[in-house]
Amino acid sequence: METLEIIGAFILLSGSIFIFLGSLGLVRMPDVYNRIQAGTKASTLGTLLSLTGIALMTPSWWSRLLLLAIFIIITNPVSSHVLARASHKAGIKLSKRTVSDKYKAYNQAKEEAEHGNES
Amino acid sequence: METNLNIILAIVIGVLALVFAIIAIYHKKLSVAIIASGAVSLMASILFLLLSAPDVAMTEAAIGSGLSVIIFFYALSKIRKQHD
Amino acid sequence: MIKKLTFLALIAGFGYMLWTGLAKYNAAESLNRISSYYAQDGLEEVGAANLVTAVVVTYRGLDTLGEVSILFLTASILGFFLVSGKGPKIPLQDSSEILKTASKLLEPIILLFGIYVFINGHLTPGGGFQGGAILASALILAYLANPKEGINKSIFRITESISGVVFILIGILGIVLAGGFLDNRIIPVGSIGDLISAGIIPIIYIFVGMKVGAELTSIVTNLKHSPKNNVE
Amino acid sequence: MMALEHITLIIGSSLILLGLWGLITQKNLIKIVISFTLVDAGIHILMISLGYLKNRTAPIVDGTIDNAVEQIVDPIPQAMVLTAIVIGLGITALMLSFVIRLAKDKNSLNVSNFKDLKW
Repeated sequence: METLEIIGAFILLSGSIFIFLGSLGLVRMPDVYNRIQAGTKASTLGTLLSLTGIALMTPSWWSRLLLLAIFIIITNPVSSHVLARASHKAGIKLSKRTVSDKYKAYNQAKEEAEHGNES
Repeated sequence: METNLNIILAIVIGVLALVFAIIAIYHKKLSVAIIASGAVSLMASILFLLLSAPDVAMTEAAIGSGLSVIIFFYALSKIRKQHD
Repeated sequence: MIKKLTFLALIAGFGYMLWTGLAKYNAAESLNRISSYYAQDGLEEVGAANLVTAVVVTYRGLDTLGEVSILFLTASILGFFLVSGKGPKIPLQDSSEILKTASKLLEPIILLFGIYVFINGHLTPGGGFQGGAILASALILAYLANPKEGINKSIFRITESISGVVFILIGILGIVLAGGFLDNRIIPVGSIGDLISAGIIPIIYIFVGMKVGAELTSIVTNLKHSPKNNVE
Repeated sequence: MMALEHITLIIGSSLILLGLWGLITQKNLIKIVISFTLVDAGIHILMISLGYLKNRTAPIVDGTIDNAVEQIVDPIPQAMVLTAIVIGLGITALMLSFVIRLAKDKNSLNVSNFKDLKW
């Protein structure tokens, strides 16, 4: 019992470190897309680690925590995808150090293909 | 359940709520102001949880910071479409 | 500048009034008479483990009725105000494949959670209003994932009217069979803590949840700028 | 040492004052509606903290509570705030619909431009 609690506390601590790094990335990153990536990736891992830690500390809660984890795994990537897509469609510029923009190239190729079909 | 930790948490959350309220009033971009007002509601729901009112906290989190932000954004997009 | 100073003086005066009211505030040591009645005898009378639910649905049931009718009025005024004008036609963009698939996966879960929240309203935190808000958010997600399909508004109208009528009918049934309007002892009050207990409260909360969900969804769908739904 | 309810009373009343300040000084109609929601949140916090009693649990009676009168906080303000939140959403939506109509008629969001009743 004691060792489980200690292990759980350490996992909880590492999860909170990841969440802190994610929020640091929100401040430090140059443009919207990098910020979305930092905020989503780090905070998903951090949240999952904290849920695992809580499950080790109080084992009777594991079923609810599992439901929470599944919900976070589904919703977090989808919401960040929607955010990134919407901001790209709204025309928010990428930072100057970006080297490639595949979504723009994909959209252009799609448009050209449609025009080719019409003519 | 009242411990020193709860009081410190209440102070931090309350100061955050006031900062978000100032942002909501004074920020020039309307979208940022709307999101800040949603954040005020979220902080208020945490305060309700500390004050042992879980029912109210659920309602505030679902309605104050969820649906009302959606309503604000719909209204904003409608107004912007009219202006163009 | 003088204007701002006047405003500042006004706000400061109001703040001083608040301060004089609250500076010497001391929390009471025990509950007042009404609350202690609710906490002591209310448990046996109503049989709901969640006392907030007991107050909202039974002791202050008339307030809830008024609140639900205010929401209904708001929804209808919104529809009256916004649908009449012809908005400019905006081409709607299709949402991405990922969002569509994920929304198909998520909608049943969110709907189920909303239903859980308002069926268990007399046992755990939650109830008709929270559950209705969760249902509304699931329906809005469905709209956001498929913006071109639009939402059939008549379903919400019918759900809303039927739930409202059933709510009032249950209240009148309380006058006939039990002590008064919205009395919950129409069916026997079970033991505290069971799912089927607290008399009629779970049934009332189911209808309140459906009504609130339909109303909130119709408020939001009236505010959106879809030209297709304005025709209907 | 201050008690929890004093802190939340201060926070709630300062939210009310901030919201009133915004209501008076801001010119943008949507900003005025936002200030109104701030006042709303402040009033909710104020009411809940008036019903709070020290060292007591939420008003939900399960097996662990034997003498409810001695152990729960006041349920009546919570029920009142529960209704107030939902009505607040309805009123916000109503005000936003008025704002939309006003913006349609005058093509502006500035309060100073609406002087039909000014003489």
